[in-house]
Amino acid sequence: MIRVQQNDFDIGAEIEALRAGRTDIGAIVSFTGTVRDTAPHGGAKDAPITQMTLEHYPGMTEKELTRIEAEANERWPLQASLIVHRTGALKPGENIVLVVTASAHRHAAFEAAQFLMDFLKTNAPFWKKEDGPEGGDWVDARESDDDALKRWDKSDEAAE
Amino acid sequence: MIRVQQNDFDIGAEIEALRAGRTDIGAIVSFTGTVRDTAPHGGAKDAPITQMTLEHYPGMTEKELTRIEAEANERWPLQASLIVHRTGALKPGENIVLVVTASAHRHAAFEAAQFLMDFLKTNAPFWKKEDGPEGGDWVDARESDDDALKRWDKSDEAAE
Amino acid sequence: MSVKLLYFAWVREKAGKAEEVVELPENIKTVSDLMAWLRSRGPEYVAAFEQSDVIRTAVDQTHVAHDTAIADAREIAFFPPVTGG
Amino acid sequence: MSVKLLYFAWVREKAGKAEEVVELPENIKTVSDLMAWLRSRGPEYVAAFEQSDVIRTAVDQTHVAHDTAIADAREIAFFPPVTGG
Repeated sequence: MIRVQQNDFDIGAEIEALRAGRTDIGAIVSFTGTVRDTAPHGGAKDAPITQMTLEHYPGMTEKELTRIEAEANERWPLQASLIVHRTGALKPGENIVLVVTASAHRHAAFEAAQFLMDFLKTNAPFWKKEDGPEGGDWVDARESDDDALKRWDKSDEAAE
Repeated sequence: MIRVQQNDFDIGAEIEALRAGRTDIGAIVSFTGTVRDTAPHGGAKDAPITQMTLEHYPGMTEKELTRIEAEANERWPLQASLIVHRTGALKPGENIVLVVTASAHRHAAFEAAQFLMDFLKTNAPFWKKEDGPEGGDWVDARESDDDALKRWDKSDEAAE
Repeated sequence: MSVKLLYFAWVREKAGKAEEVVELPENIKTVSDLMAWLRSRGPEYVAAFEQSDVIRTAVDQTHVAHDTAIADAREIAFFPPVTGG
Repeated sequence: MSVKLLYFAWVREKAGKAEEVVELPENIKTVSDLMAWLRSRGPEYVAAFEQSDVIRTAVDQTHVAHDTAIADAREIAFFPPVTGG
């Protein structure tokens, strides 16, 4: 399941909804991305941020998240999965994104959650703008995020 | 922080307690292990289970969990971490273990959570007995859990 | 051909608009052609599409490379590398 | 030397007790010696320590190998490979 929303999400409630009444799940992994109060602005310096604004491409966002989630479910035996991403203005400490995966086994749940985050970071059409005392800056994409994708190349995939 | 308890835990409340008032966290990973309604009993056959009983070694358990948590905090820059493990009789669908890690960056949070689970599985003195229609069986340790440890050998450790 | 163009993040800010509908000349075959044509339309487009190699494109909500043909496209979006999550 | 022995999981079930305090003979130097001596104490210990290579040991709450010296140990625990998590 995927959702794009302005409102906050409740991590505990989302996990409970996913697992409710099920006894075939052995492992549940959640990843929550949150707004930090400082950010590296295209270099070594850490700048304080007072607010982050998340812009996205309505329509394509949902399409990409659905595609990424389907791909994860094809690669790992998941009993359930969830992606929730917020948009709009967010303060430091607030939630940005939630990914939850449930599987019979822990390695599948962990790997699928990491895969979802790596693909979301590089494919889902969201853009962050950070506002600080000296104005706003669009966040630069990070090479490390592109690098993180490489481990999911089909040829490298470890047997589960 | 580590805790061994008979009572259930509330995943959402545990995560909230860990992050409350903090704006330096960028990534929170949680792993929840739950009781499945079937279990492979030393082979290919899946047997139905009606209850699981967790025995442990009071004193040593806390010592091992503390040691494992300290090791994770030494290896990754974590802002917070938590291990909660239940003991006693548990029904299918119930929680067994919770691991939470918080870091500025997602790779550290993901890796530390996996490390905690891999070490807990092979070092913390807990033993599971599964009760089914045909009686009780102590769960056999799995070679795959020993194998999972190997990727954390210091020499193989990937740069963060 | 009439096509809807969408701009996001700093591409939007530099272009000074979030979307527009344009009539594409016949000779515009690929995403690269389209960016070159847009740059010819005014200084705001020059600013927006100056770093064209950095700009990402989606045709009908699917990521595409710059040499992709845009025949039959209904919606073409230009944006910086994504930074969600 | 007086030492507290603890048994867990199927080792406990087979030994028929969770713990006991024993006086160790002088010639018991290692964990292996101790397991051999326990097997000499009765059929329940034979059953518990039959698969001695599978049994794990902790001396004073720290995992140890079977060839570890147990001098000065106050608490020695025997158990199957752990299966928590």
